This record gives sequence, structure tokens and C-alpha cells, in this order.
Amino acid sequence: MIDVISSLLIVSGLGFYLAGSVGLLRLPDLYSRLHALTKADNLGLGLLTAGLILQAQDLFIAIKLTLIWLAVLAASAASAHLIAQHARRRETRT
Amino acid sequence: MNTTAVLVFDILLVLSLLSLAVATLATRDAHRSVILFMAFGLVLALAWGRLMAPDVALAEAAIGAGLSGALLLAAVREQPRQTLTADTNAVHSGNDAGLKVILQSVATLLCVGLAATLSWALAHALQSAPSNALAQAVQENLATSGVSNPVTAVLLNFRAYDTLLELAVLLTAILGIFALGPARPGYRSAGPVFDSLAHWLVPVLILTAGYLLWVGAQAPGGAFQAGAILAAAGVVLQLSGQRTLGLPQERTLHIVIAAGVGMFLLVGLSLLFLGRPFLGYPPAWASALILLIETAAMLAIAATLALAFLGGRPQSPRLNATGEKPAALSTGTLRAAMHPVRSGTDADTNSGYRNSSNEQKQ
Amino acid sequence: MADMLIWLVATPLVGALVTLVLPRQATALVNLTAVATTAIAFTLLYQVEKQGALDYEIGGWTAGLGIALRADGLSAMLLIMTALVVTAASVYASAYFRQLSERARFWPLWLLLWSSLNALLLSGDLFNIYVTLELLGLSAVALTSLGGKTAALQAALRYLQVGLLGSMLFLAGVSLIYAGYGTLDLSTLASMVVPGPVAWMALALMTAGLLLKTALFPLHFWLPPAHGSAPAPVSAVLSALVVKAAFYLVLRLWLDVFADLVTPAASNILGILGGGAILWGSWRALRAERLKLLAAYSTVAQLGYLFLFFPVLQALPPGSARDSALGGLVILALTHGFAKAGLFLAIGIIQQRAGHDRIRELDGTAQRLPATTFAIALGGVALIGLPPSGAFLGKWQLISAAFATGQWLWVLIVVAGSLLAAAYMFRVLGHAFGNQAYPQRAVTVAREEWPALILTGIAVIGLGLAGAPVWQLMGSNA
Amino acid sequence: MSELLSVAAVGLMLALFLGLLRVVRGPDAGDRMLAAQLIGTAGVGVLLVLGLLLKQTALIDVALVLALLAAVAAAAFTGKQCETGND
Amino acid sequence: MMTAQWLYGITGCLIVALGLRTALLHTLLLQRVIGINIMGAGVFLVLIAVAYRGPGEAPDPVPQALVLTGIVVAVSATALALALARRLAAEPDNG
Repeated sequence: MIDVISSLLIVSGLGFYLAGSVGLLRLPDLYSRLHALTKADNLGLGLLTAGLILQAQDLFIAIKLTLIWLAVLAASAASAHLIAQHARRRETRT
Repeated sequence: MNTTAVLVFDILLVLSLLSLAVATLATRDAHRSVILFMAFGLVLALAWGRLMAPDVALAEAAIGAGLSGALLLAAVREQPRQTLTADTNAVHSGNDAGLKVILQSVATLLCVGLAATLSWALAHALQSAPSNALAQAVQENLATSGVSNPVTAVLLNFRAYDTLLELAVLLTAILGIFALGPARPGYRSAGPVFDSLAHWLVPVLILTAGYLLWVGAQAPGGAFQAGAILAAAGVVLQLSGQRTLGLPQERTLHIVIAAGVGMFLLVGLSLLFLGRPFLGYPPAWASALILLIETAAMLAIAATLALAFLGGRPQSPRLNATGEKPAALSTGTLRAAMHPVRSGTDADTNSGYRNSSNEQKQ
Repeated sequence: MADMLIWLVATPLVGALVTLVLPRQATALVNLTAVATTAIAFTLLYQVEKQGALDYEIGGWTAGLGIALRADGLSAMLLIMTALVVTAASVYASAYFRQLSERARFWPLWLLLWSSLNALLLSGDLFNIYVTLELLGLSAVALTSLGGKTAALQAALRYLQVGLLGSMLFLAGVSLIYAGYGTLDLSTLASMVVPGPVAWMALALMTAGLLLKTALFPLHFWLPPAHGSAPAPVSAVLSALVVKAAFYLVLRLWLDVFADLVTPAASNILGILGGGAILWGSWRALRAERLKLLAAYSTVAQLGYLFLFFPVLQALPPGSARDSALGGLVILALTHGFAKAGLFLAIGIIQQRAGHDRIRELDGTAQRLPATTFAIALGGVALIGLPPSGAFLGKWQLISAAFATGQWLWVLIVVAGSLLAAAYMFRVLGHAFGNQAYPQRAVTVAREEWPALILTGIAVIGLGLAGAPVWQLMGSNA
Repeated sequence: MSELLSVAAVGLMLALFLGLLRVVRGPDAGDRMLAAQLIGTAGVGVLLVLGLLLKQTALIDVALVLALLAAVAAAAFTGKQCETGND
Repeated sequence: MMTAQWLYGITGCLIVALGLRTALLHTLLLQRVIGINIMGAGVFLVLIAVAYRGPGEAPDPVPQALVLTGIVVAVSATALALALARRLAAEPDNG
């Protein structure tokens, strides 16, 4: 039972990842790419770690997996903001 | 495990590596090639993970994908525009185009030949199944080495001498950087989002470094990975406008960057005086001595790499606030050296930067 | 007793750390370090002479699992040369760098360089050699950049790139060796190595990297700017010791570890490149406008002589003839080391007193700086290879071995190179002894002139008369 | 389960490879940085899956370091440098 | 027969050659430095591939330790090279 749930989570996480990278390749400009990507890969990683946590043998690993997800979430939110800011700064400069 | 899936995975990974290497090297824009190089480092870390080398993967993730990139970005930012597009000091700056073409084709041929002959030789070596003797010797002596992670055992016990000299290389590099003069302007705070990023990132990095240092004895990790991550914390602090990094003044700073080599020598030579070989730890003491050396090495590596990002001798914060003329500095600096100004984690955005060189010793 | 090997590396390293932390006491500490290290080096020479090669297993681990240090006659003699040249240059440097802040930056890097030279000469492990090469390269680059001017920084940067490229090629060779033989220990490897793609390719890569570092023609392009713009004591050590360290490794690999692999054709390639180096380097030295560049190009040429020995040694069967040729090689290398170091120190004195080192404007130097000029003349005797210098003995051995094996071309090149060396040295001396309209009072600068005189004196008189022990040492261990 | 994991590893690697195309193509530095971010997240995923697949729990630590250093890299990319003199 | 060892080892050889070509020919200083670093990465890939012993097997720790040393040495050298480049860029006649 746990295996089934975990498999479902992993597969849907994978789906989000692939959607994110296709979006990155196909969407027209930086801001829409930014939008698509940050949603897709954070959710993808979230589902993936959720699936992997169910497979983890001990609590410590589960905690670390959660921590990684949180770190990526916070880092990518901040860096997406910084990249957008950087891009805007460059636009206004030129 | 599905062998076809593994093969597809390997091919994708190898293709990523090769295409990134080609793209990094083919572009004529320095900034672009730095970003590509950072991506290359990241994929390389995956390759190390795939090839069961988690220790190397940790170091690559911290250094290859992170710190080297930060160093390169800082250098790109400071290059004047023309040196980013054309270098007058090129080793082969042929005057006429014809010579250049000839040189280029010769070098390209040379490299194609190298790729072919190197692969040929490696194929020969792999065909005769690499010898496992040394790996076995490591395994047999692991019990007396003081640690249970074989890579740490090799680095800090069996081949500790290499590691000692490697720390000396780091020390040389940073002394060479210091000799080039005072550091260029620092960074100013990049806004509230950045600051909040720094606020949680720095403590987490420090915790992670401590964890990796501790775990290095029995699992992948150790002084180098921990030091690199600690250095990354220093880089983040610098980027958020902190110029002192919480690092001490010059005299103490010299002690910190020399700590790795110093601790190694202290341990090694003390053992020599006790009638043991240089760096021949008594098995009962091995794990404690290794931890001692690793802690010192971590601090030295962290300080060195963080200072390397600065790109020169750090400026004393006291001088930036008060120093006027270089001639009047010597006594003030010495006083400052005795009472180091340690600022907290908040960015001291108001202390201006002065370009004047300050000599501590005139 | 073999503890001495590790002390040779550790003493300067400890000295580097202490001078870093205590910059005010640095000069005294350096003197102490220099005396201690030199004493250890002489003790080592004595021991090697008495009981043959010494081994030291670091950490008590058997070589292979651990790293072994090894000293034989060849490395012991080079260690002595290193100790003497560095000590003399240290005395010189304590006067050359006038400001405390300059010295505070210089001493730690200087001692790190010494430590890396000793570590390289003693290393018995391929990967360890790679690390020592990097340590040597980085400290040499950092010291070169102390010249401070844009030219010095540019030369240092180029030097660094070339050095890194060389070490990467070397490391690629080391990886192949590990892939094929599963060991890094030199003596284990020497007993295992068999001709085949792995060994050929590994030797080719390591040699290519080392030739780049030893600046063999046509890979010498980085040397003149670096040696020509570094501070004088640094140039002295770069020319006398640093390039020679890489040459020492080539010698080790070709004559020792991979001896079974080397073919006459491969040795001839080295010989031809060496011949090219002699002719091209001497010609450029003759045309040089600055004294330091002259000395730097002369280094390119003098390294060429050392490579001429490879085809000659290859053709000689093992025996006394080969041993004396090998002894000639060592004497030539030692003579050049001492002479060139002394020459660079003397040039540094002229540069500091006159404010320039342009050869055309040297007139009257002999009157103003007689001792310095004498040191340059002594260095010239050694570089040309006149008796009684050690170079005379070395070149004599080279020529007679080339005659014995019927390799006439090398004889011609040696003669041509010596004539060119005489031409460029007499050109300098001619200007130096040229009269100036208003002769000035003679000046002596003892702390800077003595080291130069002693080093060139060793090259001309010491090595010329005391050549016999060199043969003895080489014979007992080679 | 390991079947699924190896397929997941391939899928994540594919996502990473697609992201690489954007890094190589650009056109803007911001695009590259963004794609590098995706590669980072995909890399973290690959490492986590590999960790379970190869029974190398240390790869989870690698993933953690990668996640943290990706943030550092983004910070280095966007950091603002003081102009010479008083800023 | 270990496909992975071959695949990654030969890739390492190719990367060495790619890096060497850039280090020799590229006109940008920064890219020559990157080229040397990539060349190093290729050598490291060869070493780690040689250390690999297949999925369930413990790899040879020695090459892994060598690569760790190599990475730290490479980053030191890179840092010095970049600092020199930054110092040169600050020279008045260059900027």
C-alpha cells in the first residue's frame, strides 16, 4: 500500500519536473518561464521527496529530506526574485 | 535495477557533461561561460554520485558548482570590457591571420590526437582489470586508521602527507593573493529579499559544515567539504554587504589561515619527538588526532576560500571608518589589531570603502 | 636517521608559518631556518655517501599504501645546491627588500618555495610529486608577482597558466599509471612497468607537462618574461632551482622509472629540442637589451645542454663511461645553478644602484661596483664553460661521450653554444669595463655582493676542483 | 520499487538535459541563471533518487549541499558591487 | 565488463582534450582558466571511473582521495589566477 502511494507521488513529481522543463524551453519570455518553472519544479521536488520519505528507513533521513525540500523552496523563491530583479534592473538600464 | 534504464541514464549524463563542456569552451562571452561552467560542475557532482564517490560529490557540489563559480563571477565583474572580448596577452597572439590559422589547426589536431591516444591507453588499462591491491590494503588497515570512512582514512592517515602539502598549496595561494594588495570594493546589500535569504542561509550553512565535519569519520564528509561550505557562508555574508565576514584582524587572521598546516605539523612533529614516524598516529589516538587536524584544516580552508573571494588583503573596518592618510595609519592599525572590531551579522552599510592602501607595518 | 628526510621538508615549512605570524622577527627566523635546513642537507649528503640511498615511510605505512620519501646521490646533491643557493639568496634578500612590509610578504612565500623544492626532490610517489609541483608553481608565481609592476603581474599570470597546464598534463599521466598499474610508488612502479600503450602514453603526458615547466625550447616562451621581471633573489632561485626541479623529474622518469621504455628515437627528440634551445637561447641572449633578459635567455640555452645528454646516455651501454657522462650531466646542472643564481643576484645589485639594467648603458660599472662586476665575470666563466669551472668538466664529458658514440651533431652544437655564450658574456663585460668620462668612487655592498661572489665562486672553483666526489656519489647510487 | 526509481532517475535526468538546452541557448543571462536553477532542482532530485537506488544515503547530504549552494550561486550572480571609492 | 567505467572514462579523456584545446587557443584569459579547470575535471573523471567497481561493490577509495586533493589544489590555483587577473584589470592602463 505504502509502495503504491509512494510510486504515485514519485511519478506525479516527475510529471511536474518534465512539465517545468518543457515550459522552460517553450514559453516565450523570461517572466513567464520564471513563473512556470518555480511552480513546477518546487512542486515536483515536493512530491518526489514525499514519495521518497515513505520509502525512508529511519526518521533522520526523513527529516533531512524535508529539510532539503524546504531549503530548495526558500532558495528558489529568493533566487527567482533576485533574478527577476536583476532582469528588470538590466531592462531599465538599457 | 533496470540495466537499460541505467544505461540511458548514463548516456544522458555523459551527453550533458560533453555538451556543457563544449558550450562552455565554445562561447566567446566570459559571463556566459562562467554560468555554463557552474552547470558543468553541478552535473559533474551527479556523475560522482552515480560512480559511488559521495565524498567527491560533496566537494564538487560545494566547490565546483558553488565557490569556483562565485570566484569566477567576481572576476568577470571586475574585468574591463575589452579584456572580456579580446586578450592582448594571448600566448599565441599571432600577428598575421595565416599563422593563427595554422597554430589553431595544429593545436586542434594535437587535441584530437590526445583524445584518441588517451582513450586508447585508458582502454588498454581498463581491459586488464585495474588492480585492486591498494583498495584491499586500505581495507585491511582501516581498523587501525582511526576512522571508518576509507576516503577519510586515505586523506588523513595513509596519505596524510599529501593533504599536508595540499593545505600548504592553499596557504601559498592566499598569501599570493594578499601580496597583490588590498581588496577591491566590497558588495552592498542587495535588498530585503537578499538579506532574508542570507539570514537563514548562513546559519544553515554553518550547521551543515559542522555536521559534515563530524560525520566525516564514518561517512562521506570531512574537513574539505565542511570548509568549503563554511567558506560559502562567508561569501554570502560578503555579498550581503558584510566586509569583515566576522573575521579577525591581520595577525589573528594569519594564524587562522596557517592553522591547517600548523596543526598538521604540530601533530606530525610531536609524534616524531615521541619516537613514532612523522604523522604515524598511535591507533588509540588516531581518531582524536584526525579530528583535531580536521577541525583546524576546516577553519583554514574556510577562511582561505572566503578571503580568496575578496581577491586581496582584507581591509580593516576601523580604517574604512576613520583612516585618512596611509602615513598616519601604522599606530592606529596596530591598536585596531589589538582590539579587533567584530561586527555582528548586520550589514554595516555606512562604512565607506577607501581605495588607499594601508600598510600595517611601515 | 632517515628522519632527516622529513625534517628537510618540515623545517622550512615551520619557518614559513612562524615568519607569517611574527613578521618583525622574520629575518632572524629565516636565518635560523636556513642554517638548520642547510645543516640537515649536509648531514643527509654525508649519510647517503656513507650508506647509500635513504628511505622514509611517512606515517609508518609501507610505500604504496602510504607515501615514501627517498634520497639518493642525485637528490642529495640537488638538495645541497638548493640549500646553498636559497641561503645565499636569503642573505641577499634581507638587504634587497628594504621595507618591513615587503619582507613580511616575501619570507613566508620564500620558505614555502624552499619546502616545496625539498619535498619535490625527496618525493617517491607520483601523485605526491604532482602536489609538490603545484606547491612549487604557485609559490614561484606568487614570488614573481612581488615584482609589482604590470609586466611582472602579466608574466606571473602567464607563468601560472603554463604551470597549471603542465601539472594537468602530468596529472593525466599519473591517472593513466594508476589505471594501468594500481600503484603510485616510484620504486614499485619501476619494477612493474612494461612497454605498452599505458606506459608510453603516461610517460609522454608526464614528460610534456614537465618540459613545459622546465621551459625546453620551443616551450620556453613564458620563461624570459617571468625570470626577467621577478625580484632579483626570486629570479635567481627560479633560474637556478625551479626549472631544474622539473628537469630532475624528467631525469628520474627517463633514466630510472621508465628506463626500459625509452627508445633512441625518443631520446633524440629531446636532444634535438635541447640543441634548438642552445642555439635559439644563446642567440636571443646575444641580442637582449636588458641584463636580466640576457640571463633568462641564457637559462633557456643552458637547459638545452642538459637535454643533449639524453641521446648520448641512451647510446652508451651501462658501465663506467655512462656513469661518467651522468656525472658530467649533474656537474653541469649544479654549475649552472650556482652560476646563474649568482649572476641574477649581481644583476640585481646593478639594477638597484643604476636604476636600470640596460646593457648599452653599463659603462663604468666595473669602476663603481668592482666586486659585483667580478661576480658577473665569474658567472660568465661558468656559463661559457671555461676551465676551471664545473661546466668545463660537464661539457668535456658531454663532448667525449658524443665522440665515443659517434653523435657529431651534438659536438658541433656544444661548440657553437659555447662561442655564443662567450660572445654574450664579453658583450656585457665589454660595456661594464668601458670607461666613463668621470669615474666614480668604488662602492661595495657587502650583504648583497658576498652571496653573489660565493655562488659564482662555487660554480667556478668549488665544482671545478671538487668534481670527483660528484662522480663518486653518482656512481654509488645511480 | 527499484524499477520505478531507475525510471524516475532517467526522467529527472531528461528534465535536467532539457534544462541544459535553455542554459546553452540563453538568450539572456537571466534565462541561463533560471535554467541553472532548474538544473539544480533536478540535480537534487536525481541525487535523492540515486541515493535510494544505490543505497548510498550520503547522496542525500550531497543533495542538501547542492540545494544550499544553488542559493549561494544565485546570490553571487545577483550581488551588487560597490563602485570604487565611497559608495 | 563494466559499461559505466568505460563510458565515463572515455568521456573523461574527451573532456581533457576539449579543455586543453581551450587552454591553448582561447583568447580570453578567463576562459583559458576555465579550460584548465575543465581539463582537470576530465582527469578526475578518469580517476573516479577507474575507482568504480560496479553497483553493489565498494569503490577504490584511493583515487577518490586523490581527486579530493586535486579539487582543492585546482581551486587554490584558480583563485590565485583570478586574483592576478583582477589585479591586472585594476591597473590604470588596462581599465
